[in-house]
Amino acid sequence: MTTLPDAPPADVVAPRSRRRPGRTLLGAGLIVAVLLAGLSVPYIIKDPYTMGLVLEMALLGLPALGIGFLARHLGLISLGHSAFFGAAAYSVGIAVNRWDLSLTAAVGFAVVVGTLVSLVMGVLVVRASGMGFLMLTLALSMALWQLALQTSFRPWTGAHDGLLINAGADASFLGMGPREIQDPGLFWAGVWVSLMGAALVLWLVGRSRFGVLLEGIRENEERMRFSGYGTFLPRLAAFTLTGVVASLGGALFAVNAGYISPDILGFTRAGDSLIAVLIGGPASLAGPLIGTGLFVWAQAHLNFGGNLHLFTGIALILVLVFLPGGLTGAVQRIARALRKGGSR
Amino acid sequence: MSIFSASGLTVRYGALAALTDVAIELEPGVVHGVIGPNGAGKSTFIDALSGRRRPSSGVVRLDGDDITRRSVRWRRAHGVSRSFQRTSVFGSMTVRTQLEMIARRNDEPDLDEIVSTLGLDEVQDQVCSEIAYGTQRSVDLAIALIGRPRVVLLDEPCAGLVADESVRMLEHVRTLCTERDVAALLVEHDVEGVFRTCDVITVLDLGSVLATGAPAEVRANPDVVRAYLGSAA
Amino acid sequence: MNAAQLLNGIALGSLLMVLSSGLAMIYGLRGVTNFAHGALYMSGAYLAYTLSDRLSFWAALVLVPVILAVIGVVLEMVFFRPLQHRSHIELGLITFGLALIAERLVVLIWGEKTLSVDPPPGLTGTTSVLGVDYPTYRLGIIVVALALAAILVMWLRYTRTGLYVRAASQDIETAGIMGIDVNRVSLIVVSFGAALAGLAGTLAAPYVSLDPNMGNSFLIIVLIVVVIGGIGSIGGAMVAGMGLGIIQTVSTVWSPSVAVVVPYVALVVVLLWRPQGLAGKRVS
Amino acid sequence: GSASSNDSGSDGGDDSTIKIALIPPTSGALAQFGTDAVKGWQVAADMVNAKGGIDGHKVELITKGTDADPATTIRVAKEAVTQDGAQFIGAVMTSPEHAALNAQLAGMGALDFNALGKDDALVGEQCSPNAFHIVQTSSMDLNGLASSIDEMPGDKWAIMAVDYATGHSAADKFTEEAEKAGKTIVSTQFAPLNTTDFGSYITKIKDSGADAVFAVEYGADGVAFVKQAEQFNLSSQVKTVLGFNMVSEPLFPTLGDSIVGYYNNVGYDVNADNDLNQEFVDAYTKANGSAPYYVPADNFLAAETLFAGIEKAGSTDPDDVAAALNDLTFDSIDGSVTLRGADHQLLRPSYLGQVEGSGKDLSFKILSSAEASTTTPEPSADCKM
Amino acid sequence: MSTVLEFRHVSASYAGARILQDVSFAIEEGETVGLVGRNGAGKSTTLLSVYGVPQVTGEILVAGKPLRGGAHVPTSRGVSLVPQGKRIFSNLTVEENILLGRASRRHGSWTLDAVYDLFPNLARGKGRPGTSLSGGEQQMLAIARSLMSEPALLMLDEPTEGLAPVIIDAIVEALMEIQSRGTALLLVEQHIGMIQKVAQRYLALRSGQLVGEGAVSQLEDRAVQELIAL
Ligand SMILES: Nc1ncnc2c1ncn2[C@@H]1O[C@H](COP(=O)(O)OP(=O)(O)OP(=O)(O)O)[C@@H](O)[C@H]1O
Ligand SMILES: Nc1ncnc2c1ncn2[C@@H]1O[C@H](COP(=O)(O)OP(=O)(O)OP(=O)(O)O)[C@@H](O)[C@H]1O
Ligand SMILES: [Mg+2]
Ligand SMILES: [Mg+2]
Repeated sequence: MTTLPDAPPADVVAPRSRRRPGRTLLGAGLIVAVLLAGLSVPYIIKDPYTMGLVLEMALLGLPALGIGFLARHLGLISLGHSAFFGAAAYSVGIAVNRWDLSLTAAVGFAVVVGTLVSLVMGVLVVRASGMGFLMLTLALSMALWQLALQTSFRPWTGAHDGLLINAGADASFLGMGPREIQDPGLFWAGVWVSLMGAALVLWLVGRSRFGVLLEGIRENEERMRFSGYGTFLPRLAAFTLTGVVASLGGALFAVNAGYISPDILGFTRAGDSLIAVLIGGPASLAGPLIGTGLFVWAQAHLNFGGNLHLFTGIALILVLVFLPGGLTGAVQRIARALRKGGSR
Repeated sequence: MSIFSASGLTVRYGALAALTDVAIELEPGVVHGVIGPNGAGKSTFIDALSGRRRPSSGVVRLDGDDITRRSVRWRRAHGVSRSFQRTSVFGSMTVRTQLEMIARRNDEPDLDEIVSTLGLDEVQDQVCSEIAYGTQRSVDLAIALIGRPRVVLLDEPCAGLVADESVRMLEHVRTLCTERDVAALLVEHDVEGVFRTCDVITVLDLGSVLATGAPAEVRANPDVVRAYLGSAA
Repeated sequence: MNAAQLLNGIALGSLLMVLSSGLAMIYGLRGVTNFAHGALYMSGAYLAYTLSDRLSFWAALVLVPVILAVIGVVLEMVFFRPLQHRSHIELGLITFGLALIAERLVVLIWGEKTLSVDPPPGLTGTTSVLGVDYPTYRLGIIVVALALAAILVMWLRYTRTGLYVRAASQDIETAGIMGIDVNRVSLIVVSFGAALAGLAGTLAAPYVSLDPNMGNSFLIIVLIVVVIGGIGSIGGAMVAGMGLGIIQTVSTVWSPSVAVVVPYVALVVVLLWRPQGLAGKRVS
Repeated sequence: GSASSNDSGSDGGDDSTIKIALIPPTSGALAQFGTDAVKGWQVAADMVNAKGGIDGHKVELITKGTDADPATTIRVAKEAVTQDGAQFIGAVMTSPEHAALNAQLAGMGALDFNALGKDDALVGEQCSPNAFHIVQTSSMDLNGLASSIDEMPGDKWAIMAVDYATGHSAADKFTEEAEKAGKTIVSTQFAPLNTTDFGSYITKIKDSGADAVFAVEYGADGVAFVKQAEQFNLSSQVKTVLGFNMVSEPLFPTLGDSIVGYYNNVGYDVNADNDLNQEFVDAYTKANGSAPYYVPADNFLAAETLFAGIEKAGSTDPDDVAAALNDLTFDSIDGSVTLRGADHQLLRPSYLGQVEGSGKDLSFKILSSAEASTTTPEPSADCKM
Repeated sequence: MSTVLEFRHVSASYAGARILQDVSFAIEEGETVGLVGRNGAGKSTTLLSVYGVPQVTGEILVAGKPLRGGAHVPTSRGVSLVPQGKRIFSNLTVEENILLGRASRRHGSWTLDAVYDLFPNLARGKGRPGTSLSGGEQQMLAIARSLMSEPALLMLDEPTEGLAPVIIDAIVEALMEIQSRGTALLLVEQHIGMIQKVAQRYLALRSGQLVGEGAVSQLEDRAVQELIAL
């Protein structure tokens, strides 16, 4: 009863901070290995449809990484990251359509915008905790959604019609032409590298002294202040960092999709990404990615007869009821049990 | 002159005045006890001195400068530190991690000394929420002592400790205070302990000072006996 | 801006009040953000549609809350009680899953068509109040909601059970140690909260049109109301609900496209001004 | 469900079959229309297959589903084309979905037949050589109404429109036409999509002293508006309600007698007496137990268009079909229609109807019909094929 | 003379971590027992086991009958607890906090007035939020609350933690009086002196096991103190 009702308790998030440099290296190495392995995916998955799904997993994986990081290190559950994702996506469209920036420039611009959005939102929300934080992030992203729908912004956002990005026939991004950009197989490399890069950064930050600082704030904000630490800026920094990651995802998504619908900012999307993260389990770096992967896969394969939501709901309940802490949570528990068993 | 002093401190919670016109002066190396009945305003007093709660009037001085409106962080950075009546540690972290974290901020030259004096060596790598309550209180004290603060405000460090542990705790306070030349303010209900440890004692009652002086005279003061000590006199 | 517009605001506020007080109760006791509350409200409306079709609106007004109360019992027994030691966000998402399922079930039973319910014979047409002709039915909603609010407050303030509910919402473990049968209390609260959602649904049925999304659109607003009110504080939720209803309507009169962001802005402003929400209980 | 897709894998099976992917919304407020759209295609397919297909090619419908989120629709479309070998797409519902789809069609090498998305932009800057616009655009519908405004009772008009592209263009267009017809607009309001409480809007209309209302509200919003208008007893003051895409046959049972006398644009005239239509209405009624309305009808018309193209091209290859369809004129359930090559808009009449009857048997009485020549704007300059 | 509370081979654990090991003891009607042990020995856990707060194995009997059902059962059968750390309800007024004791639905001689003259501070603050009281005042409130439930056995977990000597005197008197009304007491205390004053018997816990038991007089005995490492 002393813990914040909505701050996930230790079994959901909160790594026990016994950090050894050895493990940091190991983890970093692991990520790099996965990075290299991942680059070969397009050569394994030939069929464009499946490849498209995999690409979507990676793109949505970026915001998921951010949500997971916040849950792990600040005990904050965010519904706001789809907003950064969306804001960045729209920025690409606006930059290209209105100011005919090159796609590459537009992506840069979009990441900046998305980051600024997360910074502003952060200033407003990081003081809150638990339910308050959840609702504030939700409210602010809903507000953004409503703004995107405003008819007066139609020339910019296309309101309900969404935004068609016409980069023109000579468009190019990282040396890819308009056709290649839409080909998931070719677009993959860039996305995958970004994803793994983000994962690596977040991992290192999490293990760094800054990570410890965040944990301290999560555990006992007041004592941190009485120990001479500022608690606002570190929180804000962490929040914005995850904002950058989410924005990157949104920008790349926009380039590849060529069209942005307002739903990208909607409640459903926010909910989806959070669901994905909790199914995967936020307690580990990989959890949110795995969760997102599964979620996207399910969305594609459970979607018949209009029963998508029915199945999603059932799946969600089953996972959460029987696997507290999500899939990776369950795995970790088993692992811990085994280790205990071994040590006895 | 004293390094840390307060005068005319008054704190109100709505209508109720928890503290009225209280003054105190802390000297380096001196342990200044503050005792008094429950609700006398001791924690409120510490809150006001440590910047947790703004006094409605009165001034707090460090080296003679008015710091009444300074932030909690500023005070800690300038050597004013406190502990809490309810144990306040970092539950999910190991003792080592959290002490090192605090030490980094307040550049503590000799963390090991604190650790060993408070007998925390063997629990260093245990997660704080899993160690016994008494030890947690020691960690709490350690956090307050890191970074060679010049002033420490301790709110009932011995609350809930077994007799001998609370004796040890007070001995730590005593030694650290003398060795490191800290000005300490000690709120404690363990009467014997207080009279044993402190050089000066202020008695609060109903939010104002009832008596101040050397332990012996305070103990002899009939008002104090009536209002606070009772059979413990 | 005239009396009719004010009444419009109060009518909307009344609905929000009934819905959010139920949500706040459940949150207070089980710490669950009940994302299924919108779905309960929607189910209530659809049940009201069928019942007022088969029997009468008045029958629906009585029966729907009862049915929803039973659903509440199931919620408590199957999810909230067995999972009470789980993280609250996980519980919250479970209710989210329930909402998804409920929506689909409603569609499978009643179809996707937009439906509508006619006000009961007694309450059709308009009545003249404050010098304007105003729909009698909406006046009805206002009366019912305000009466309900009064009863609820009385119950919490002055009855033994009310005291136990407040205690259990603060610290369920200690409440148990003090000799309060917390399972019983939370059963009462959850089923009552669900019943309130059902009542709101019934009241709303002739007011708005019924479609499977009616729950979602309302849910977010209601969640916001609860947070503004001060999470877990029923009184706060009521005040916030009525307040937001009125502000929302007034701003709609002024500029609909601004009005859509009013709830969100309101939330941010209130939480910046009072992080604990209006009622001042810790938001967390 | 997607049952009807053939199990012979993603190789497209027998090349000579014409594979059409249907991607209607299967959940949410639009699902009803989605179901009916599929019915339209189904009837068309059954009719041609009964006749042995189009010069030998059997028609196969691959019915998918979407939640009307463009992202989902795109994913499903790609799946249908790459996995199931569909060459043609139909029954996609909303304008945003079509906008998204148009951007990708060329890449997919498939043709889309839009019988539902009315947004003008789809034949404007969002047009695509692979997309065909079967349904009338909003401006065609509006022009259809315009001519009849002056015949409707009421001089002081209030406009109640959805805060949505079509809502605004409709409002502007109507204001223009109404003023031409010597009427005055006393109030113009836009309500956000998914507005549930129209109380404050209706109160404003009443305060404005309007005696006629032009309403552009869809689906649930429309129902809410009509019902609440009734509760506010708006009819005591308003002589005419002219709906735009607001009331349609599926809503009649829901809305009941409160809409008797309402005017509304009608996309398709069930009673149009030409043989093709008779044949369609009979077949449809036989298959589904109720007469068709514009959604199934327009989708049937989409099928007719596709089939006409295939016959003309003598091939099922999307590019040939697209080429063949340019400026093709053919007979349809909507009489003789032409597919304009410049922007791929199908040129067809628009109608104005009024709700008549009572209780269970409400229906549209067609008051007037406006020819495509009078209603259809010139091809937009923004449309580059 | 019958037993009010009996532990039979009780073990208790938190999240899998064993805290109590096979603890057995009985408390007779009307007697006062002191429970001693170092910090973390498991004293609080022992008391909380009665309410099933930790996971409990073994058998706990109240008034000779095994416990069944929720946490509220022991209290309604006359075993009530003054928990460590007070656990005051911040959203209830002081008076409402006291009235919670009535949840036990047992009837007897303790009334609001009775507890108010036992603890005058409470009378002064009765309208205020429970947690706005000072630490010590909250302690009094917790005791008052339990008294209102008319216990046959009152278990107090460090009732004098953070209390002024005068208050401690008051509480000792209060406990004496409660005793004299035939209420059994199970007292967890750090002040051995107080235990010797109030209790007849002591139970000693050491890292979750019952290591000693006997007349309070023995607590003087060095050997005993060694044994339980006080
Ligand atoms: N937040 C608050 N709101 C209202 N009154 C308060 C608040 N905090 C403390 N008080 C009152 O102020 C007075 C002093 O409280 P304080 O906690 O300083 O006493 P104390 O001397 O620390 O007592 P103890 O020794 O029991 O800790 C008490 O009467 C208490 O009821
Ligand atoms: N909620 C809990 N979860 C996990 N471990 C706990 C919990 N509560 C207590 N413990 C552990 O159980 C052991 C016994 O705790 P307990 O509080 O019973 O000791 P105690 O004898 O009451 O000590 P004290 O005199 O300090 O109150 C301690 O090691 C403590 O860390
Ligand atoms: Mg205190
Ligand atoms: Mg204890």
